[in-house]
Amino acid sequence: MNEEKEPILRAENISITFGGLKALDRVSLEINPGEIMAIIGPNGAGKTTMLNIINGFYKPDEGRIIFEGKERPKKMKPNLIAAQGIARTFQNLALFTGMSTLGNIMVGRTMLMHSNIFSQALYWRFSQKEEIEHRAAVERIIDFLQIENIRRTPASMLPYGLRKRVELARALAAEPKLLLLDEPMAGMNLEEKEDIARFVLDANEELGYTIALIEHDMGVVMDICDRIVVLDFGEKIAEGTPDEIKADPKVIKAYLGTAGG
Amino acid sequence: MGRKLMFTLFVLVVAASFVMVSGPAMAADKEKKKEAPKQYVPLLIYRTGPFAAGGSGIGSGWEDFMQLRNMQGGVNGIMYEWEECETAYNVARGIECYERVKSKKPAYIHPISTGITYALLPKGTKDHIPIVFEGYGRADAADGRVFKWAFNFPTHYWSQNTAKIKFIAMKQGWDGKNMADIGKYLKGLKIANLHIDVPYGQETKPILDDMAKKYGLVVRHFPVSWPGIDQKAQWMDIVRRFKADWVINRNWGVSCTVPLKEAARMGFPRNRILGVWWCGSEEDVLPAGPAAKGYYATNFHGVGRDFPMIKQIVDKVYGAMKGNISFTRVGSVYYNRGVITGITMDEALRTAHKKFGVKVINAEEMRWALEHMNITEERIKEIGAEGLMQPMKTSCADHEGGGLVRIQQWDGQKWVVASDWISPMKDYVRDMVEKSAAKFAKEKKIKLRDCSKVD
Amino acid sequence: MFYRECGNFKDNYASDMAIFPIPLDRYGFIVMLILALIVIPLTATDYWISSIMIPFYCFALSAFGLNILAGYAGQISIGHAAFMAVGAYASLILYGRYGIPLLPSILGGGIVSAAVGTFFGLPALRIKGFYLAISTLASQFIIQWVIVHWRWVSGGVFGTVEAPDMQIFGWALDTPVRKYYLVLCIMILLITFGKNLVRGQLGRNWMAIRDIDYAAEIIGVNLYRDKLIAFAVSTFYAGIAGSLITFCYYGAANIEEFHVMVSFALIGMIIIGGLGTILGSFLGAGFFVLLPIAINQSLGAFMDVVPSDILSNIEAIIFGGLIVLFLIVEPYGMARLWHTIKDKMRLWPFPY
Amino acid sequence: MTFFFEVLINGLLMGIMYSLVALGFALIYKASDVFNMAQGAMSLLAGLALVGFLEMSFPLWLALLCTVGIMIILAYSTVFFVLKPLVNRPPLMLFMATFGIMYLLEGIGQSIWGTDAKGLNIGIPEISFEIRGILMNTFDLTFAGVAALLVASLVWFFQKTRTGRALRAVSDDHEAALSVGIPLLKAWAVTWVIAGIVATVAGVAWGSRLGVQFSLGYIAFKALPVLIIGGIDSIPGAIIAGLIVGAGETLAEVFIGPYVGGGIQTFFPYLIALLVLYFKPYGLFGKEIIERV
Repeated sequence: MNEEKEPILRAENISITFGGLKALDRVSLEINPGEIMAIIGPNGAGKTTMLNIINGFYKPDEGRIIFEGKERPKKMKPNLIAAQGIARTFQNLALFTGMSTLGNIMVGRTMLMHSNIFSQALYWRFSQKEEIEHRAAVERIIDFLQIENIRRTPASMLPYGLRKRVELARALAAEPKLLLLDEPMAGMNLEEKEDIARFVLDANEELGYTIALIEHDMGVVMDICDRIVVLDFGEKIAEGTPDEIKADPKVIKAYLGTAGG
Repeated sequence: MGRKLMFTLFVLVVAASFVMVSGPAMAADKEKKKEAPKQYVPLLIYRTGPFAAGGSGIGSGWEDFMQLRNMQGGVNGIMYEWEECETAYNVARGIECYERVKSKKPAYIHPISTGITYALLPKGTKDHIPIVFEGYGRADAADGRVFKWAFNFPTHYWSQNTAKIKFIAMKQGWDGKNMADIGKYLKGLKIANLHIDVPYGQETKPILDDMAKKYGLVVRHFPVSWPGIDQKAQWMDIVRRFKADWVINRNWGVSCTVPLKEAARMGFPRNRILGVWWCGSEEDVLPAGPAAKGYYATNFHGVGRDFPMIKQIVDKVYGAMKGNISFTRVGSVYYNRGVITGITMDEALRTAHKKFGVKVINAEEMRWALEHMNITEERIKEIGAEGLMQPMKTSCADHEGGGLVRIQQWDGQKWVVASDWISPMKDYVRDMVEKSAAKFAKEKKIKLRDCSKVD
Repeated sequence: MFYRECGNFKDNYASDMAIFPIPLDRYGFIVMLILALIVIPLTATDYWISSIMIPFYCFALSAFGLNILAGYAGQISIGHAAFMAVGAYASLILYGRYGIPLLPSILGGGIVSAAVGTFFGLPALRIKGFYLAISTLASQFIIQWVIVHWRWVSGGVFGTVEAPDMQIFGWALDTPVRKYYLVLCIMILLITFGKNLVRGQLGRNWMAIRDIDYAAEIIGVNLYRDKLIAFAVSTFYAGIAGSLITFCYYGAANIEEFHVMVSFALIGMIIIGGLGTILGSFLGAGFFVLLPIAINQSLGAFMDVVPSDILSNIEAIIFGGLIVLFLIVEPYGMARLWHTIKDKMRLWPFPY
Repeated sequence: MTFFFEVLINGLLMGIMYSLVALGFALIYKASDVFNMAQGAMSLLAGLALVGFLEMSFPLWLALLCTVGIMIILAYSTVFFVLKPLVNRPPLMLFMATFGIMYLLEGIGQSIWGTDAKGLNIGIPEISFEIRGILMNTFDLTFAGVAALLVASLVWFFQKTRTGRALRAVSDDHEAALSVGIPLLKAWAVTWVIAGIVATVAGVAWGSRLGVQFSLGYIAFKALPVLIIGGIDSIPGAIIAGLIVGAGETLAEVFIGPYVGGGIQTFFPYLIALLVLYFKPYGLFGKEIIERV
């Protein structure tokens, strides 16, 4: 689609080792602005590790990350990376269970809010105005994801499918330049999957988000993604459009063959 | 969900029972008050917590004494009425107790804790209630010109420490009379001041330092951190490096016992350890077992049951099964301390009766009486407390009154008297007290009372 | 009058984000306020005002401070009594020795305490959970030691700094009722500020850190900054509470008033009362401040029947037993119990 | 220099006494994730009971047996009346519950056996002797031996016996243990019994040093820094950290104390702990909690 443009994020020769085990071995990938990219691969291929490196939770042993044309310093803290405009959801749900849905989504906007502690304590003028503005923005996301009725429900009481959706909302609330989704549809039934797929597409097309996702359901991946990167045992074995991937013999051997899907 | 409801019910029942229990009790209180007026005595004691031995001993001795007086028909016919308030030796609870009993117009309050004393001193001054601390609390309160509402008879820590130094000199061969050559015996003597590291423990540091300069002593302070259950480091230092000649054991509760054990282990002679009077009770030495044998401790009253007063209590109070503590502890150090507290306050009450007439004495009148007490040898004999307590005479300027200190020694079974009454270095202590009190007065902008004008 | 959410339509976000969105809660709060501001000072005895209500408010304030740290930000501190001591000594020195006016002195006590607290919060950047909790005991012991040993602070060997008479603009705060108002006003002000903080962005960040710290960081919460702010705010509250309780109740700062067991009691207050709730701080403070007094007073009725030695121990048994019982019945604290009852009311009479 | 080693060795021997207390904490935390604040009170109760039985002129072995019996009753009632209703609650709540148990035990123990300080002498000799100028004491050495024996038997119990292996399985993974049919509560109860026995040993050791009195409960404070240095759930950690703390604080008090006014013993172990935790946030041997994203 936008091949001629500079990629929003480029990872070059990323390697990381856990306890002697090479989780990623010189993997390079690019994410282009405006696209939906998928990272697929069998279990233990290093997909989540790749996301963790992209958003700075892990520091790679080797390799570099270039975000929006600037190389990322080696020891940048995750919250600063988030502030650059990378948001994500988690494979094992990481909702703040002590808060309501609304609270969770509001946390997502933390980087966009700037009133200081004294102003917040007084809850006066600037702070109040800011709070109301952001509340309105959050309400738009709530509308978008159709979770109006669980606004005040504690996150701990939400069913699994809705939790995933709230996580998505929280990530969207940050208005990121790059959105990372770690298995947004895992463990869902068909109907729920379709809902999420539609939200992902809408977020991409209507709101213009660049999205990178990990997903096991090949059907969905092939349907919604512009480009796919395939990892296997920490190495990149293929990259291309859905049709190219479907035809790639290496992928079929490593992944589709064994996973039977 | 039913469980929650049950619980709410339970809470309600508990609350209701509180009301039901305390309601009649309060009503009963009121009825009692209609009978005859009684002298109300609050007891801020501690029967629980780490220092329960002290609080329960003193409290019970005092209560037993008042019980005895009541059985004899009261003080000039006025009965005692007392109330316990458990402080657990906790300063915050002590203050709560003070506020609680304050509304019942006590004539005086004994905090029975140095920490609580520090907290109550300003309150008593403000509320005009005499705060009496027998053998604890701050020493400079002996200057009645500054501390109008505070009394620390019969003696206080600073007197005690000069007496200790005198006793040490005597053990070094001094005759105990000629102050001029006491320095000869003390020169170069190494004294370790082993103290618990709270304000109470620190209180005697200045006077010991001062005496060290004066007499050429070598004094080093060894703080023991609260609660003082482990003093190995201090004792290694005292015995193996500092090589102390004498150790002053200025601790409280369990930290009094540990030094005896440690000393025994280090091979330090126990008869070179001299305890503060709060480290000189049976409860302090018994847990140390044979390790305590030979240990000296200071005291300001007699120990044992061998006094007519204690015998009376045994006969009448315990004979009638009205005692407040297990019978075995009657006659113990803390118990007797409670009894002499009772006797002293009894005498003060009588003094007040003489001046203001026989009635329930209030705080103002009590303060006057506390300042004009004169308990002579004859009077002590009359009460039946000969040897149990020392004579004392308080005045406007002198709120200490007595000052005598006696040394006792643990023979493995009981405390035996190891010295006569030792009088402290009176002028020297008084000088220190006045200096310290003057400093305090300056800080607080208190005007000294002119004692020549007070009747 | 019904306790309902339905039927109360809000037409803007501001009213939806009010502290009490449900009218009945608002009325309840106003009733409590009237009770605290007018009824209690008019009716209660001096004893009740000075030694029950004032310490109750002060401990509630301190517990609320700890609740910010432990209940909202998820960092346990077992040294909070020491920070109360810092606040107490600092404000007494400022007011008594340097003659700075009363309110700035109290504020100063809070600020000094916050500075010290932030310093002792530094380990939280690396240590978590019980490891952190126990390391914070270091602050308790170090502060205690410094106060006892630093003569300039403790004012000589007696280790006690007396509270001078209080004046605001020449107006003497000498009666219990006046002191009560001082404590109450400062408390209400600070609790309001605190409520604003915990319902604002900072509060949400804290809760995020408490629930899943790494996720919070990935989302963009500045973990280090917000943890340290939590320590600072929390110890600020402790410092103010310490200085208030010393000025208005204890009358003198004495290190033994801020013993390690007080720190444990503060932890107990917020757990029994309810972590992460403001109501819980009050209920918990009530439990730990009022209950022992209540037990002690009502046991007094048994003085003649049960030997007093045992009676005092029964107090401990009842207190310990109630802690265990409360936790078994409602592990999330008394505030949750209250909410359960409210939830029932909200749906009554149709509980489905 | 001799003095330095003398302080060091005596500090180490002191440290073993701390280890004894910390061991009980570690056992319970390992098995049931409960941070047991009542450990000190358990030692106090054991000490009080032992003295009580001895005063009733029971022979020592019978008194010890009866004390252990009381600890077993205590363990079972704690597990079934307090922990059972609180299974799966946040650790902080369980911590608070043990805080309540602490008050309960102190109250009950002192109501039954009184608040007086009592001596406890079970006939351990206290003879001092010098080896190459270093002063030592048979009492300390005896308890070092007892601690070693205790640890050895704990290791044997956990490695060799069936119950022990089952307990280890429970501490590693509650759910997995349940799935292979190890009843959780029973496993906890057994752990609490063992912790009770350890508390009894600690109670006897410290009781013979201090006398049996309320302050015996304070030994818990001494064990806390030991715990976090060694790792809350580590038995070898408790022993080694105990030695570190014992030696460290004694050396600090003797050699640093005089220059700063002394009394630094209370917080020095915490400084060591902070230093250790800076490099190893879960203590020397504690199980690290690995976060999975």
